[in-house]
Amino acid sequence: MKTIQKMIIKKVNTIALDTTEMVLVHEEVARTAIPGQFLHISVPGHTLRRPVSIADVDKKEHAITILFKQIGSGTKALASLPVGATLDVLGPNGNGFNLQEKNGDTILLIGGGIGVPPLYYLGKSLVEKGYKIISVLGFQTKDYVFYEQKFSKIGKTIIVTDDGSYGEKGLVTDVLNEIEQIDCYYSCGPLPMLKAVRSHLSHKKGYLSLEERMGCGVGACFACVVPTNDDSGYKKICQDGPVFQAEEVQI
Amino acid sequence: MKTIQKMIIKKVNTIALDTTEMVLVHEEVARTAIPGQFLHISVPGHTLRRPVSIADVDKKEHAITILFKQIGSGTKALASLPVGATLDVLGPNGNGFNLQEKNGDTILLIGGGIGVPPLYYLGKSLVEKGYKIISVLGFQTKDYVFYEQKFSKIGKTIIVTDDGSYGEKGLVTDVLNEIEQIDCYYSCGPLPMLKAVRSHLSHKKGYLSLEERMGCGVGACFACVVPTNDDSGYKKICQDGPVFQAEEVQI
Amino acid sequence: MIDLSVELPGLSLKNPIMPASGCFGFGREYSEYYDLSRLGAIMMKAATGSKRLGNPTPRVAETASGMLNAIGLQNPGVNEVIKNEVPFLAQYDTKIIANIAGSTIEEYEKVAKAFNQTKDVHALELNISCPNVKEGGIQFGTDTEMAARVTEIVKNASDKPVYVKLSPNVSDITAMARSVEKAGADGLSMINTLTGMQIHLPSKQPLLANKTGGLSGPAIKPIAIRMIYEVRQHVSIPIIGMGGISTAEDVLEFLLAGANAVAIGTANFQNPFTCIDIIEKLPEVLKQNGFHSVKDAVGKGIVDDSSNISCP
Amino acid sequence: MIDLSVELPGLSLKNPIMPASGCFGFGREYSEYYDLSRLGAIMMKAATGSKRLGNPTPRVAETASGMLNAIGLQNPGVNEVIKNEVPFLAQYDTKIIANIAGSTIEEYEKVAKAFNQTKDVHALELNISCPNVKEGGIQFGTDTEMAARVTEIVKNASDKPVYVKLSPNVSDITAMARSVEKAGADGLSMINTLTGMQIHLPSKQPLLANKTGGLSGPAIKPIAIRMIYEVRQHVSIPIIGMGGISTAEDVLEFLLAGANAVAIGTANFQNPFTCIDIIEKLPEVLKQNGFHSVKDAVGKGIVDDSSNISCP
Ligand SMILES: Cc1cc2nc3c(=O)[nH]c(=O)nc-3n(C[C@H](O)[C@H](O)[C@H](O)COP(=O)(O)OP(=O)(O)OC[C@H]3O[C@@H](n4cnc5c(N)ncnc54)[C@H](O)[C@@H]3O)c2cc1C
Ligand SMILES: Cc1cc2nc3c(=O)[nH]c(=O)nc-3n(C[C@H](O)[C@H](O)[C@H](O)COP(=O)(O)OP(=O)(O)OC[C@H]3O[C@@H](n4cnc5c(N)ncnc54)[C@H](O)[C@@H]3O)c2cc1C
Ligand SMILES: Cc1cc2nc3c(=O)[nH]c(=O)nc-3n(C[C@H](O)[C@H](O)[C@H](O)COP(=O)(O)O)c2cc1C
Ligand SMILES: Cc1cc2nc3c(=O)[nH]c(=O)nc-3n(C[C@H](O)[C@H](O)[C@H](O)COP(=O)(O)O)c2cc1C
Ligand code: FES
Ligand code: FES
Repeated sequence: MKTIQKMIIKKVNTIALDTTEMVLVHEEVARTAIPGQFLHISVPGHTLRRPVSIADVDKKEHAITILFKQIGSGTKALASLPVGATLDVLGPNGNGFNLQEKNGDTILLIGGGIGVPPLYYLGKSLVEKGYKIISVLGFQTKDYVFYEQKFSKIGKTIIVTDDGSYGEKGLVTDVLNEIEQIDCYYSCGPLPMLKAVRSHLSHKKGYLSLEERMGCGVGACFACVVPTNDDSGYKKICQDGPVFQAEEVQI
Repeated sequence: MKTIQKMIIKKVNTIALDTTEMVLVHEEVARTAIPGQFLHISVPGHTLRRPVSIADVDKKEHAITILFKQIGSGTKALASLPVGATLDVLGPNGNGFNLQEKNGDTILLIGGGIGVPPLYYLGKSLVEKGYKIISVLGFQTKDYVFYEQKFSKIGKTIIVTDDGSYGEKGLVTDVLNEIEQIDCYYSCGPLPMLKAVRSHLSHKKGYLSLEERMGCGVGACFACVVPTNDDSGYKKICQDGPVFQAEEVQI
Repeated sequence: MIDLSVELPGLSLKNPIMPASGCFGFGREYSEYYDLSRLGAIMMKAATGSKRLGNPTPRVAETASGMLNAIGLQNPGVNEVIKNEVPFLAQYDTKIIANIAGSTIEEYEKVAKAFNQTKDVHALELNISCPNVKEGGIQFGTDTEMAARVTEIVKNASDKPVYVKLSPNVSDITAMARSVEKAGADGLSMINTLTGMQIHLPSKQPLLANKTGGLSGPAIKPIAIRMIYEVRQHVSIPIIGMGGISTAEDVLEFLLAGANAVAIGTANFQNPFTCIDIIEKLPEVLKQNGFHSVKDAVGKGIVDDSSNISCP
Repeated sequence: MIDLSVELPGLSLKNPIMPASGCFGFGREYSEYYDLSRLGAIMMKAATGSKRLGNPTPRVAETASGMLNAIGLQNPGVNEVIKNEVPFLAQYDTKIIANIAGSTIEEYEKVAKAFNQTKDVHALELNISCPNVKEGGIQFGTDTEMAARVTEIVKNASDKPVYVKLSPNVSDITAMARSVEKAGADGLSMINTLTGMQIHLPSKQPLLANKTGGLSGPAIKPIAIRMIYEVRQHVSIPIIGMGGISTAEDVLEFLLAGANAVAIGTANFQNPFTCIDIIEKLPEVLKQNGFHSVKDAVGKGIVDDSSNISCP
């Protein structure tokens, strides 16, 4: 049976403008989490839990890293919790990236802003499986850039910023042409970016990780749906996703 | 102009069952507070502030002591705040006990449960003014008794408990006959006790400190009224009280 | 021993706690958290005549001590619900209440008839907080006559006890309650959500794609308590109370106001074990307050005197 | 420079922020916290024909993100208010809005006439959330005809602009708004409190002596926003919005939904400086969201398309 996970905050760091890196400790979550899954986190004083992706896992230390941007009252409250506090968490939730399927040799990760975190744990896991990784990470400005070095360690990494204040100037899709042959892509970021990425790479197999406002976070309330391209109507992001095959969903 | 007081928590102790003693530091409040006044304290996550009496003041240390019973979610949350945290407080509010008027030599303090705290600061102040103090303090059971020693230092002190588990058994009114000649009494506690005290001591001058559920705590909302015995209708406990002459109010 | 059992028309409940419709899907997800047999009953998500996709997203928004939802009745249609969902729930030793919805009287009738074919459904909950498309979109639940009509039709279409779920968005909740009682309702279920809206500052538009949504959660509890308290004094059929419950103390408050059993919605999202936690704590809370059974407490908060008329 | 000024009938406001009626007394207490001249206007506590003592205590209860109140119109009567309270407020450079209440049409008329004698009151706010004792205690504010009638009478009794304060406890808020607009209202003020109740477990009775009370505070904000959004599309008179406002962002949400100015009630109790804090922060919030003035933002959140009809 599933249960509520009590995860202890081990570290809280500000790693970029408005961006918090938090390390949580929990044996079972660390053991079972798959890249692409998320934690559904209770934040004191808030009715609804906050979904946040798993950005990294250290199975030995039972440590789970999450990265989140402080955009509203929930993420601000979360960022202000002290080391040692206990988080009340559902998860790991969602399907995660499919790592079983064989998808060629070279994989492109395309992340935008706070969509970058889940790609890190994914990239690390893919490298372990022998894939070659190329990463394209887009941020608004220099101040928002994070994890460049970490991604560089797992493969070639291109940073783009909207205003050119760091890396190349423009959108992630502006640099996709520079990328050598890839077999498959994984992408997470704002919806307009995902749309642009999918149409740019329409000839490639790809996976998208989606976001939507959630109620239950477990599949019971039908809040977080995305229309599908087949007859099934809607899929639930919290349960059937958040990762979907690029052509499966209408975005 | 009045303002919101930011008071720093210096100490938090459990001094009896469900009863918290908290010491707050604030220069201005310590300098101006009169016995019988209260602090209107904002508690995180609660719409309304909580009124709590001032139980003691150390003017040199700028320290204000409050004592409160954990009866609901507000007082529980308050009791769980850590030393060093800042409380958001309105006050000192209310009229306080009139210390100017001359009321003979011997004064009787009659406190019930969590009505005891304001009487301590009052008693100390009266002793400084040269009065002789006798205190009768009632509690439910032994576990709830507090401040016996402190009261003993300022005068003869009789403790009664409902079940006789400490001191004398019974109600505060049961021991009033044992008390030698007094000139005036001050009482604070549950309404039935105040009624009984008033009728017992109807021949004496007396003051009662009343409680009522409050909205604003400053006199603007008309929530905390008590009917008066003259034609004026209602008085506001937060502004005209909490201390009233015994015969002034209908209880 | 504190007796938690409750006898309602068609529903012999081991305890008065059930998840509210729409907040528990068809039970599959929460069955991974605990054994559904522990629940008094389960209120299934609304079923309509045929499959509905529901509203575009965003479908939910957070508010102070509450949330807004505008799911829009997404469901696979009554026949699929009977085929694929009811059998799953029927494995459990609990009662199944089917929530039925529609845009026309005929649709309600169709859904009620369909559920009448399955013995695994123990009662119907008639969701009348829906607009009647044939009558200019006025909600069935805000018009005493339309509410009575749909109640009658559903009663005629089905042998199952019918609990009419009242909308709180009305001037006179007791008039609605009396009207559906007269029309044959076996019980009431109240309250559904209050219509609300949130405007999203970054986009300067209503946050929900549907613009308005239903407000639920602790924020609405005082309104639910007031309405149940009022209705209890004007009807004699049982009431399943809901609206902002998250603790066993809340449950007792609903019982005292006149509810015979209660449902829990939004609180499941914060804590999937809410129903179970409440079932575990309720005996102690009843006992502390001097009750030996759930039945003992029902309506005991009602002060019998002339109805108050005052301006707040 | 962000322009906070607002022009409403009879009310030329330096900013759109005013304390709501009943939450600010007659201004004396909060005048000890700040200079009342900084406020756009002040809505006085309700005045009735003669002195009222109000309800017994307890008169307030705390709820999740809100509170209930049942003060019961305690006030010294309109003549005392004019004699003792209006002159105090008239010292300040702000507008005075007199909230008027009554149990009969005649009482409203009397109060309106009395206030008409003082030039220091700039507008009337007509509180129709009161029971009409001559008509079986039905609230004026839940019946379109009674609301129209009292509006007309008050309009005839006074030269001052009349803002009718709508009760949210109705099935159709737009019908109420249209009805009082037609009857001559110069503006609307909305929303008043939602009727609620809390049951006190230790006593097993309604906590408020009056049993029911009015729910206010952040809990009701989504309902206020929805009602203003709906009404804005059906009337052309200005709206003073209220219900759960505690921040400058909340104010912008109300403006976008269609309010022309706003009032702040419950939030004053938590923070006596709420109105001032909002006045200070509003320019920045407007600017961040691309507006140069309060007027710019009014109604900008309204999405112009067919009204939605869906079941949540
Ligand atoms: C599967 C998934 C994974 C996510 N992973 C991350 C991550 O790794 N790092 C990160 O910074 N953010 C992530 N997000 C987005 C994150 O959930 C929101 O930024 C966060 O909920 C905002 O909460 P708030 O209280 O600060 O904002 P507010 O705007 O005050 O929140 C109000 C409500 O809207 C919801 N909400 C607001 N924005 C979003 C959003 N983009 N997606 C879903 N719900 C939203 C909140 O959960 C809350 O219910 C993820 C979202 C999803 C669905
Ligand atoms: C002038 C004054 C002085 C007080 N001094 C003290 C003191 O020194 N020590 C102490 O322990 N208590 C004191 N009280 C009582 C104290 O305010 C309440 O115990 C406290 O507000 C309960 O809050 P809660 O959230 O724990 O309880 P809950 O019952 O959860 O509170 C719910 C609401 O009811 C109000 N409330 C509940 N009980 C009371 C009460 N007895 N009086 C007023 N409001 C109440 C709360 O403030 C809150 O708004 C005083 C009350 C007043 C009016
Ligand atoms: C996400 C969500 C979906 C809902 N769907 C339905 C529904 O399909 N049918 C129905 O009658 N009520 C529905 N409701 C209303 C609940 O059953 C319940 O009446 C309401 O939420 C009040 O209870 P609560 O405050 O405990 O959530 C829904 C509520 C929520 C929050
Ligand atoms: C304690 C209290 C007293 C009130 N008294 C009045 C009143 O006398 N007349 C009136 O029209 N509204 C009265 N109201 C309603 C408020 O003016 C306001 O409409 C309502 O509280 C919603 O705003 P809020 O959520 O900001 O408090 C009162 C509200 C409270 C909380
Ligand atoms: S959030 Fe409830 S189904 Fe996804
Ligand atoms: S609490 Fe508002 S007048 Fe006393």
